[in-house]
Amino acid sequence: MSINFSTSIAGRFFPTPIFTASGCAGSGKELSQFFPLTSLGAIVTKSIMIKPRSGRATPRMAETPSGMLNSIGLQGPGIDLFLENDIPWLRDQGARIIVSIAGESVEDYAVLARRLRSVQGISALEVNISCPNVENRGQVFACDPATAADAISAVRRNIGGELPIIAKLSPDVTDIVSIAKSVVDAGADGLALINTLLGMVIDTNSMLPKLSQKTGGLSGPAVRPVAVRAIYQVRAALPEIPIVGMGGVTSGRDAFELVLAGANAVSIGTATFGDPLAAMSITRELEEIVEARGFNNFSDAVGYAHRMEQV
Amino acid sequence: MSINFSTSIAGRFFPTPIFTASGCAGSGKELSQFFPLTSLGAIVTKSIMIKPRSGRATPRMAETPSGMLNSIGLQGPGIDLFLENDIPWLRDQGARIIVSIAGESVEDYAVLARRLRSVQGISALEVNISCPNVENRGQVFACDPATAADAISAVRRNIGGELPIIAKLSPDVTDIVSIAKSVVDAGADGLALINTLLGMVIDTNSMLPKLSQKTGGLSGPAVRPVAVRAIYQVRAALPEIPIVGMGGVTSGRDAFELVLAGANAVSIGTATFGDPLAAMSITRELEEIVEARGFNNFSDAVGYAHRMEQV
Amino acid sequence: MINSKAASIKAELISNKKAGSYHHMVFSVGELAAHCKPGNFVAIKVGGPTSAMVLRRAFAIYRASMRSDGMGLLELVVAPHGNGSKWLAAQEAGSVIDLIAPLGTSFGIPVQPVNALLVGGGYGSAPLFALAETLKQRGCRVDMVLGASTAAKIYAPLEGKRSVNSLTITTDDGSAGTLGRVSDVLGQLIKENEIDVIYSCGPMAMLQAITEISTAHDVVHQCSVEESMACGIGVCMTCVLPVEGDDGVVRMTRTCVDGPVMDGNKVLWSSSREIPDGVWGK
Amino acid sequence: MINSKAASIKAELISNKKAGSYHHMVFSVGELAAHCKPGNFVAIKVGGPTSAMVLRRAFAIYRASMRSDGMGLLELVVAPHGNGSKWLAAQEAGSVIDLIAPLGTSFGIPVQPVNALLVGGGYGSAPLFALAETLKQRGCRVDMVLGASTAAKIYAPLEGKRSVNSLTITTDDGSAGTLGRVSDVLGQLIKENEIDVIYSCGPMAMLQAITEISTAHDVVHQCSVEESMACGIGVCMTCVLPVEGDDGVVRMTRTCVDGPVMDGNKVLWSSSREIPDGVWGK
Ligand SMILES: Cc1cc2nc3c(=O)[nH]c(=O)nc-3n(C[C@H](O)[C@H](O)[C@H](O)COP(=O)(O)OP(=O)(O)OC[C@H]3O[C@@H](n4cnc5c(N)ncnc54)[C@H](O)[C@@H]3O)c2cc1C
Ligand SMILES: Cc1cc2nc3c(=O)[nH]c(=O)nc-3n(C[C@H](O)[C@H](O)[C@H](O)COP(=O)(O)OP(=O)(O)OC[C@H]3O[C@@H](n4cnc5c(N)ncnc54)[C@H](O)[C@@H]3O)c2cc1C
Ligand SMILES: Cc1cc2nc3c(=O)[nH]c(=O)nc-3n(C[C@H](O)[C@H](O)[C@H](O)COP(=O)(O)O)c2cc1C
Ligand SMILES: Cc1cc2nc3c(=O)[nH]c(=O)nc-3n(C[C@H](O)[C@H](O)[C@H](O)COP(=O)(O)O)c2cc1C
Ligand code: FES
Ligand code: FES
Repeated sequence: MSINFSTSIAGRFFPTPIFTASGCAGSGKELSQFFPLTSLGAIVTKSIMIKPRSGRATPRMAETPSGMLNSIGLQGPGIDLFLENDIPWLRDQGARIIVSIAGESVEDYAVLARRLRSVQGISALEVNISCPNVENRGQVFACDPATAADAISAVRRNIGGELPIIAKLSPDVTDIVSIAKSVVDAGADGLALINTLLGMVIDTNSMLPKLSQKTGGLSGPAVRPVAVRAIYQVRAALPEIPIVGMGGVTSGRDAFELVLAGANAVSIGTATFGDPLAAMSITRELEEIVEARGFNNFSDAVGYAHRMEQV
Repeated sequence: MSINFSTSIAGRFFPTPIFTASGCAGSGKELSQFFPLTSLGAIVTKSIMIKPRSGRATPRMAETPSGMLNSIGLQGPGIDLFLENDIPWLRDQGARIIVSIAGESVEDYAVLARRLRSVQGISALEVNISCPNVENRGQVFACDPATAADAISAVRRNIGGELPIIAKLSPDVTDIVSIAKSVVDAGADGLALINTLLGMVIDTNSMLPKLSQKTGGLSGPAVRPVAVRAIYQVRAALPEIPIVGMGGVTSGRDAFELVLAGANAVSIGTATFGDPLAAMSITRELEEIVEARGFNNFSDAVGYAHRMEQV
Repeated sequence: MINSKAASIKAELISNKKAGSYHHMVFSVGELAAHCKPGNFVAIKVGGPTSAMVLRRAFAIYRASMRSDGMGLLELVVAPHGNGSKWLAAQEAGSVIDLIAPLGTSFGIPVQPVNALLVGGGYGSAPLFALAETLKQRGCRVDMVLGASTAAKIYAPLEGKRSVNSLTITTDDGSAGTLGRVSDVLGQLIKENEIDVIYSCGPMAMLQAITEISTAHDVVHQCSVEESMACGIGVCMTCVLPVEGDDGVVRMTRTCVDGPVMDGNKVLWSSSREIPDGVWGK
Repeated sequence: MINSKAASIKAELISNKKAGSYHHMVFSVGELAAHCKPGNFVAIKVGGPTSAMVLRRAFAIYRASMRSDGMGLLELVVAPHGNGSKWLAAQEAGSVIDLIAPLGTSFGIPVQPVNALLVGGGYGSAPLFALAETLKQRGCRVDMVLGASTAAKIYAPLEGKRSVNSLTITTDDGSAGTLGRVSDVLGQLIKENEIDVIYSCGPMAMLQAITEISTAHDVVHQCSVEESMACGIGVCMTCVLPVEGDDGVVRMTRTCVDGPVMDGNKVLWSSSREIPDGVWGK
């Protein structure tokens, strides 16, 4: 007999807890050549902004020990073309869709929420607040409890009652728990942890930063211990909030580690670059491990590493 | 003809820019079996506290992808035995000594500074402020500009005019530049960047955190991009301050990367665990690279990756 | 869109031989070989199971063929450069390698016979020999120019040389052929041989230089570009170049799915580290 | 202090043979072999040059010998467990391995002949055979108990068995010897053979159980402990156990330099994840 491997995030049902991570699966078209998108818990689309965006100049990436830096700069077609092309295609595939949005001002987030509130076939909104706020000296929204809450409230006020909001947090903060509490108070129904860490690589031949924009986001197995710590801390502080965990997951074992720390679902990012089928093998391995450890329901394993503290 | 490979930190001279990292070389005795300590630029001793300290329970470490977690908990003999045993021994070896100190209160730092101010044969004091402040709900000194400055001022007021103070900062902050400025204003003569990142590993067999105290400090090549970024940012903001860089250096190439970012000297931590002779091979390789890139003086390479911005 | 034939397989390494500065490596890939066209590339997992390298490496397909016994062969020319390529070049026959192929676009083959000039820099000559054969079969005249820093970095196997009408070699140090760069000899070759189309593969600076010449002489220029790629399958957006589309709009375009073979005259070459003005979404 | 003979060398792997669940591996280490004593361990770099594994792995020395032709051999018994040991066990003869040896303390050898009981769990039997030979040469009576979860995890080579007066085997599943744990049979063996000293090596829970029995029977107990080690040379402080010193003070003591062989009766065994009360500096 097989286990109940489904999960739910803010009342939405997903048949498996393995998602793609925003920016690491495009809008699903390319991956659909390797597996049917319906076998994912959900596809989280690349963060979309209001207008088309060229992103940053190349080089946009550098490999690092057990990880990589990227500085894509949110290249994308803008919300209009996205809604015209990507969403209908994904709906046709029967995929469960989580749309990630990003803005440069509080108003941007409000506008995006209004554009998305009545779109059919979306399971949730992931709000990427690791973006520079042009109205506040380019300071990243996710780096301050107040500006993070401003972005989330703007979405909350404009989204209507239907669509759950998942706030995606940055680990580059002194106290991630205070940011988590702040966005939950502002109306987030769930949290996504973690976005990339700010890093830099210098090319020792040219003796200049390798990325055109100097800094980039660090992802991959290298950051997994930071992700596990962030998820564990936030789960301990907010026992009831749904968490989508991510950061360096490449195997079922890794996904299970994030689940034990408190993740209700796990997104796969960088691992897909090493193996287009990563999400599928991770799904299979995770189900095996959860069952082998004696759980009948996936959800019983969520946060299980906290059990000693609950006594 | 060979290059001038020496460096200076706050007026102190070091024949080579490769140091050991605090906590990764003990007090030098064990490494001296593998090479003479005089071939190091300096040995930075394990952070010492006022009293003897047992540290944390085991397990105290977990390997992670391209890195490791540790939670030693500052085990050590206390300042009295340290001054009685370790310093005289190191002096006898002819080693250049940087003493790292750690405290749980501002007063602790003051006391340690007074104990060290008239000790002969020390080149500098490294002040580890990544310690929980018992007087402030256990918040880590290095996580707040004000408390970080409090610890450094306490040392400044008590150290006298002789010994340079190097403040060691934590990368686990929203804005490392503001902390750097704050401790420099408080009297730090130099900065050490970076201490470990807070991380966690969960044992997927026991389904509990692997370390007895749950979280630990992440070090090793995995964190190098974070170290390079932190050093680059601080060097850009404070062009004149001496920086001792560290974080994931395992080769001359890696050390050179930190130097280009702005480090005047580079400390070797985790790499020593993989290879007791790491500091020696890194010294050799770094000298070769600096020379191959056409520098006559090591110090000309410091911060060279910033040259485009200086135009 | 991603190459519709792309598949992820474990392929046995059949042979690995040193050739000058390079390694000529042959893999058994079964039916996949039938789908590989000149210009396509493969993405290879490097470093083994506990490697610190998380990304695949891209390699142009040197040759792909179905043997009469049904075995499909895929051949690469690998330059041991950094950690990933050194690892690959050190693998021994019998090793099983994780690869995705075929990826990306291929060189467009003219329907009518034309005069083609093939230009390769370093290991960039790899995809040109299979292309030369195809062009020859279509009745084209094929001239070739290969350049490199030094003689050992010219990859030009004997059987490859046979399939071209002329082969010109340039080296930066003059250790083989003409002293200089490929761009130094192009103008004359274009005129002498009445070239209709240039096919090129090599470092980006070389492709840019060729584009200037091809524009000046008003010849078609298909080039295989090489941007750093994290995924190779179109999902990460790291590998982009500003390229003018059919609608006249310049977009940051993925070279792994809309390349590596692109119309050189449509690429906005730039050595600055900034997005050129006029690019969509700047 | 660190073993004064410790040196870092590149050693050729001479042979690697499967033995039950384990791999018996032989390295050529030159003169170093002469300095290795029963109980010492080696620290091995795993995973190759681009590995994500940054720490060495510790292995007890199974046997070390100088051959008459001057070749020094070092033998290990490796259990393929996680990534590091699996990598090591997969290395083939001819590979060159980076190792540091000898490290740590060794078993104390009595000056007078005594009755010794050697107790090993799993691969913990590895260092006991060389010890048995040494004790025999000193005229001791040597009895041995080996325990494991199942028969394949008992490591007891034929030549090893010859050097003991009696060998008792226990397995958790009863697939070999007595069903049960080594601690179940110890009391009787101590009495029957009038044991003076117990030498043990194996999982920490086993060592704790043996300590309880050795204390009850008032026999000396030298055990080789196994704590997670990051450096193996005394600089990191990860490998500590609370151990009572000669001055009666219990300190968190490094098992890589003041161990792995320790006086079991002086270790404050504890299964809790807290520093026991009374430890210096708590
Ligand atoms: C479409 C395409 C075709 C290629 N064809 C060949 C070929 O036929 N033969 C061959 O030897 N190499 C080829 N390369 C280059 C190859 O993919 C590797 O980048 C190169 O071998 C260096 O990788 P490394 O692991 O040795 O170096 P590392 O320095 O370890 O590489 C680190 C990262 O930087 C990237 N990188 C480094 N150099 C380059 C480069 N010149 N171009 C793009 N990315 C780079 C790597 O892919 C890797 O992600 C091709 C690249 C592309 C994009
Ligand atoms: C003094 C000493 C002697 C040893 N002798 C032997 C021997 O003779 N034969 C043998 O097969 N193994 C021996 N071990 C265990 C060996 O060092 C490795 O820990 C074990 O092989 C697992 O490593 P891994 O890389 O396969 O597992 P991983 O899970 O990849 O290891 C990850 C990390 O955890 C540590 N770790 C994991 N399991 C253990 C363990 N049981 N004890 C201590 N650290 C652990 C590893 O050293 C490594 O740092 C000994 C350990 C010590 C400390
Ligand atoms: C190339 C790349 C692009 C990314 N783009 C986005 C993005 O658009 N929006 C977002 O919220 N996160 C983005 N991320 C972050 C990932 O979604 C994820 O949070 C992070 O990479 C950690 O997970 P991983 O280690 O599994 O990759 C991106 C990551 C990478 C590597
Ligand atoms: C086992 C261990 C113990 C450490 N102890 C200390 C310490 O006592 N004081 C301190 O300032 N830093 C300590 N550190 C941090 C290192 O000095 C260094 O800042 C960090 O490990 C990053 O460098 P690395 O990647 O080269 O190890 C310790 C690190 C490790 C791995
Ligand atoms: S390499 Fe990922 S999109 Fe091209
Ligand atoms: S393993 Fe580092 S001190 Fe023992």
